[in-house]
Amino acid sequence: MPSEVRTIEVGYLTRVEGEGRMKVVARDGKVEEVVFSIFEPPRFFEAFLRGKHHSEAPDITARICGICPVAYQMSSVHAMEHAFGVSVEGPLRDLRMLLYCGEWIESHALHIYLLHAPDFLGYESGISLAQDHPDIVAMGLRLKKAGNEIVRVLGGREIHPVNVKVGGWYRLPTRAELDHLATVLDRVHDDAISTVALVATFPMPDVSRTLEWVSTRYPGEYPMLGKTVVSSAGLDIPVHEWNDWFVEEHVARSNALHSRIKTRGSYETGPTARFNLNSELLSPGAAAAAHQAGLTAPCTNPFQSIVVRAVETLHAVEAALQIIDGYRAPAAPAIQFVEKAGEGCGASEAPRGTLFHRYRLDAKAMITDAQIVPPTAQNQLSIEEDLRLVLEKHIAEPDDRLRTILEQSIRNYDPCISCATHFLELEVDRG
Amino acid sequence: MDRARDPVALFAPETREVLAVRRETADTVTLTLAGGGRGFVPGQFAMVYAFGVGESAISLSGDPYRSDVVEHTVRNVGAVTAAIGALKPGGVVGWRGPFGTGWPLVRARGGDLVIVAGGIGLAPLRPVILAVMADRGAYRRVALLVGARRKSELLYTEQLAEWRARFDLEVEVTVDAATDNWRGSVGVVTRLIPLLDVEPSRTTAMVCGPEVMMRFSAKELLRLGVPSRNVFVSVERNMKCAVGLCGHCQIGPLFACHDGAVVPYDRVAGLMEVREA
Amino acid sequence: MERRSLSPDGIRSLFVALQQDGFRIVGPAPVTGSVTFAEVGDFDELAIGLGLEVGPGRARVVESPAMFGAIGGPESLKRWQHAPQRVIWAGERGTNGFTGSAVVEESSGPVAFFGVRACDLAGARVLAKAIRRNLDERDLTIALRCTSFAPTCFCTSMGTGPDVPEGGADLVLTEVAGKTRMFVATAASPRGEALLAKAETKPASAADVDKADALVREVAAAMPRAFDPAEARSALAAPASGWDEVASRCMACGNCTAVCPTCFCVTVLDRTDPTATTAERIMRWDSCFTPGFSEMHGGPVRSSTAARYRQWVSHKVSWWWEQFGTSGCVGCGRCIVWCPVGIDIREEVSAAIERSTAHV
Amino acid sequence: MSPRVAVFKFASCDGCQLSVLDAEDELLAIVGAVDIVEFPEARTRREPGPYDVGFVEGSITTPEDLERIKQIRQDCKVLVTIGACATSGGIQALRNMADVGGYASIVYAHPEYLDVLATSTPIADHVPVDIQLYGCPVSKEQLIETITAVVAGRRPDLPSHSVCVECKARGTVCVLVTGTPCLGPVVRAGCGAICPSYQRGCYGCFGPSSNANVASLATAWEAVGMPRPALARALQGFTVGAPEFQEAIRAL
Ligand SMILES: Cc1cc2nc3c(=O)[nH]c(=O)nc-3n(C[C@H](O)[C@H](O)[C@H](O)COP(=O)(O)OP(=O)(O)OC[C@H]3O[C@@H](n4cnc5c(N)ncnc54)[C@H](O)[C@@H]3O)c2cc1C
Ligand code: SF4
Ligand code: SF4
Ligand code: SF4
Repeated sequence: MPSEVRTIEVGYLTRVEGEGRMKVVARDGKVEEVVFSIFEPPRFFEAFLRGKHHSEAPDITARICGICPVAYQMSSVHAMEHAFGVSVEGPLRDLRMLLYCGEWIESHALHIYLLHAPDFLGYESGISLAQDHPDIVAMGLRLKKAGNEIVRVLGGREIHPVNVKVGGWYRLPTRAELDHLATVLDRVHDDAISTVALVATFPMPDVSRTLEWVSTRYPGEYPMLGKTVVSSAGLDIPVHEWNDWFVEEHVARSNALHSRIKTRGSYETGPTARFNLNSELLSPGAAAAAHQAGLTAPCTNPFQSIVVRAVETLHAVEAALQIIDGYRAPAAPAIQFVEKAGEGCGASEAPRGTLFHRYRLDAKAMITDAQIVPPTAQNQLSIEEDLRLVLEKHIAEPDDRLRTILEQSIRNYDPCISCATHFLELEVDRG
Repeated sequence: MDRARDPVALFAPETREVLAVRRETADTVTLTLAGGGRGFVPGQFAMVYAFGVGESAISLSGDPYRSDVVEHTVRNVGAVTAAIGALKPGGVVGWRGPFGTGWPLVRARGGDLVIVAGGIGLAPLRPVILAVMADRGAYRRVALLVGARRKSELLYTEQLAEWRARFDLEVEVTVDAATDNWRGSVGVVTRLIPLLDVEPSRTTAMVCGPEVMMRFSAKELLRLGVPSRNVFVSVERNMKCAVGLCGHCQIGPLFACHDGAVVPYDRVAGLMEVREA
Repeated sequence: MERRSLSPDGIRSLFVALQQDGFRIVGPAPVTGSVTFAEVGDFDELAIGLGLEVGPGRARVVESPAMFGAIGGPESLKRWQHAPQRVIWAGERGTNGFTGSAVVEESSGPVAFFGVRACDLAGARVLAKAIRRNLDERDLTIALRCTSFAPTCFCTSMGTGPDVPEGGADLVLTEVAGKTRMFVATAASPRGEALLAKAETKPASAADVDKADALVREVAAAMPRAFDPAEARSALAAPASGWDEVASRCMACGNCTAVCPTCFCVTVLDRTDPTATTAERIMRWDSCFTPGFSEMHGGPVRSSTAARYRQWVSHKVSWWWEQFGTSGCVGCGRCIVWCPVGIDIREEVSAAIERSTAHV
Repeated sequence: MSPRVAVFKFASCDGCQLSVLDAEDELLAIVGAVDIVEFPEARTRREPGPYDVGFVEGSITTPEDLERIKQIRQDCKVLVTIGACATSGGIQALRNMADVGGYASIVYAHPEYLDVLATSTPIADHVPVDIQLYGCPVSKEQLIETITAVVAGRRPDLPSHSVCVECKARGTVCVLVTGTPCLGPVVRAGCGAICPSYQRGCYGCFGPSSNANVASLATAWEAVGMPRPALARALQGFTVGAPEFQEAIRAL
């Protein structure tokens, strides 16, 4: 009997940020090859950061990704502050968290409503979803707008905000600006609650797996601006020990680096990882909504990530309101520090997962070396493992349906391919 | 502020229906709009507004004695003129006017009259010709010199033919390039000026066309002996309001929209001769 | 009219009286980096004890012995008289053409302009002619005569200050800064008088009045002459050459026209909704330095920076006379301070006068 | 029939095309008025050309890009470039300056492995472009203005004058005159003068304005303690590839 070979290829993945492709091959019902690859052209950020002044890093690295610029700004300022031996705390740090809440709300709402929900509801896009369910999409846009409004008010604009600097801010928000944000957030609080309830009703493929979940941690907070890195397998290290535990590798078919935990292998970072490691730190409303949605840690079905994202969105709305409520303006928009040579590491929680930065600075505080490890590169291996699992489980499905589920399982990670192709050195194995 | 007297009310156009569209050349049409010209003087213009696209200064090009309709001849050079030029009968434009100064018809009475037009510059002069012909006895010799780049760019060709057939009107037409079986005069319109059979000291000249053409025409007319105060040109400048509020149309101390567009050449000679760029 | 004197607390009571009368109050306020006119909700939001150290292309906030010491901040009354941007017409497409109407500015309540100077008032008068719109008759002006001046000031040359002309304001204050701050007030209109009656005042002593007047006279005497407006008018009447040197410094950025209290030029823009069924026309500040300003199809009439600078200066000090019967420049010096490269209109006009006399 | 619109991506961060989705208030009206038939970031349905309007994000950095942009030009009636990457090569055009940093050598170390060009160039270097939207990222307002203007047949309002015009209209006190270096006077307006309103100088993400006079700006920078090399460095940002800035950097 001739062997049956099924190849499913998606040459250009849609509804993800950046340019990637997917290919799976099964022979006689057995998975033979699973590839999620990235062909977005590299832009050499780490290379041209060399020779730039440390103060330029937040603005430059923001341009790695238009969907999570705040994450880049945060990880880079933390790395620089680490290098100078200072740390930004108190209200200045609270404002950073507030900005980050804005990015989470914006990015999660975008992903949930415009990119991912269509998969669950059988639409090709949020645009066509809006034709049949304008109320649902309008709710998503309201939430997204509220998130964007935080970033716009604190940062000056929604994409590549201009107000973040090493040591703090260029300008502090006024009380009136913060009150305006509180009003905006109050208005979407119910939307955020409804979103959790809505996505919890989505039909989910029934898949379960456990893997090593990784996130940053800051005592007493659901992670955003991390101090340490923890994992479900017991890892608990200061951020600056990152390179002792994690390693990036070059893989032939991809314009990006893959990372793994030394000696252990693949891991997952992102909303599910954060939730599984920190669910007890969610805001009260978010914790209640998660409970009501039947979501408990550990969440092992990758398709439930959409529910986790909705819970995190609600958490961000509530956390933002709490920050605004408790905010007392500090004396100055930024702390003073002495520039010096050294090395600094910083990590924070981009909507898609942990984003690690490391810089070496010379005596003039110019960057001599930069390393950036974005979440999508870290998740690439687990994305492929999920694809394998889903393929095995749904191998009986017709090609079209199978392709849809496979693409959907990639979108579980909200992959951000622009981020992944930041890389420094190129060693392409062309086999 | 005295909000009641907010002058922005001056910017509000009335709406007018397009009654007829006549194609003049590949890029130029003449529109007939419902509603009169409010007693406009030949040489005046209106602000014509295409909904959602914008407003342009466009001369009144029709018969000044008609009080039921106005005509505009529009050359498509950009977004607004394209939108106006694409209108069909039944379409609607916004309209405010008439604005600006007119050609000095009263002053020209009893003397010779020379009309020099280049390209679309014939549009604001057509009402002059129509007015003169309705009252032909009031003027002595009347000459019309028309220049165009080529035959296919001549405006009002049927009317031009009628005018040429008349004995009481001297009409000379010239093109820059002899294409499309052109058998008439070739060369720039200014070359026809020295050949004019008029009494210079009793002549009024009205010139409209591109700025260089007006400058050279004026020079030729002065050389012929026409007094500089009798030479009139039409100055075009970017106009955003037509009521002297936007500042765009200034040329020296003049606001082209209300001190012009028609001005005696001696008022702008100094301004037109220095290259502003 | 009788002159009264006010202590700082008296000034506060004047402010409170304005608030009670329902005025929005525009006065000198500290804004990041400067002190300038802004709307304030409370007396303590005013720039009390602050001054400005200004020069060509430079401004720094400093402490001031005077209660209101700042001269030369970027804002004049223009922002309240002639909004930077507003919708002037709105229309809608219908089955038969379209309908629309002018959008006349809504009144947002009368404004009290507090602490405005002679040049600011002159600027507002000159601007009113150009935009054919006076200040609202319900607005109130509380002027402050200058008892000091900035190195960029040249109101005496332009005949606009430092004294406030009769009828130029509703109430005129003169600050006599000494060990104790004190103000001499003159009501200059019945409304000014009514306002003054509501404040804590006492009769001003002859000595105080003399001192106040002397201070203003001293300013007038000490301010250097910039140029002769009549000479400027004729020297710049015809476009001449000679503007290349200033054009090598001018960035055509438009800051000068924006801060000028009398520069009035606007552009009109169109906006539509995504389906092009509704449209708006917007009026927005423009500047003779922008490339679109003199655009005709084929390019701008004035493409070079030299042509644009010449246009601006010639209009200000010469052509304005023919258009509006006055100089367009009131000598406030804002264009000098707020030009990032400190181009000084006094020097450029003087140079042009020199060039024109050298030609004859 | 509503206009067929397409969105294309080259080397970029996706920020500019995301600005389309960031127009939350207008998005549903826009997708009602135009038919977005090609927009891989937002929809799975994809349709081949011809298109009435094509928006192109990103710069040309690979040999395939060179071919793809030519095809896109043929397919689009109106071609609109969006953002600093597409209009001047973006931050990644830093690689074009041979004398900057050590990273050129990183690119050239194994050129045989790379399907990457040595330069990052704007779209208009390769095909004619009808409308350019500047900025890193583009301004959402300008994007909406362009879409609505194309629908209405209007010329979009995209001024080329300096940032200062918007800065003053907004009522921000000039940061340069009060002591902070700012590129505003030589940078194209469009963002609404954001940076000065946040107490920092404009860093030039909209690229050069018309009549940009960088040589004169250098004196204003010197007056606030920033010598010429500092200005040259500041120009090496998100619009480093703009010819006016390249020339100014060489001259400084
Ligand atoms: C007093 C006067 C009378 C005119 N009479 C006629 C006429 O009878 N027929 C006719 O076809 N045209 C006439 N014009 C020219 C017409 O106003 C312009 O061609 C038109 O404004 C161009 O606008 P647009 O949007 O189509 O072109 P665009 O090139 O897209 O216009 C862009 C901008 O440039 C300005 N502009 C461009 N060209 C001119 C110009 N020549 N004059 C003034 N502003 C310009 C417009 O106001 C607009 O702001 C007249 C102009 C003036 C000042
Ligand atoms: S004079 Fe100064 S402020 Fe005015 S446009 Fe020139 S550089 Fe700008
Ligand atoms: S111009 Fe800036 S925002 Fe736009 S794609 Fe390029 S890097 Fe991103
Ligand atoms: S802050 Fe910058 S952009 Fe604003 S006016 Fe000053 S120089 Fe111009």
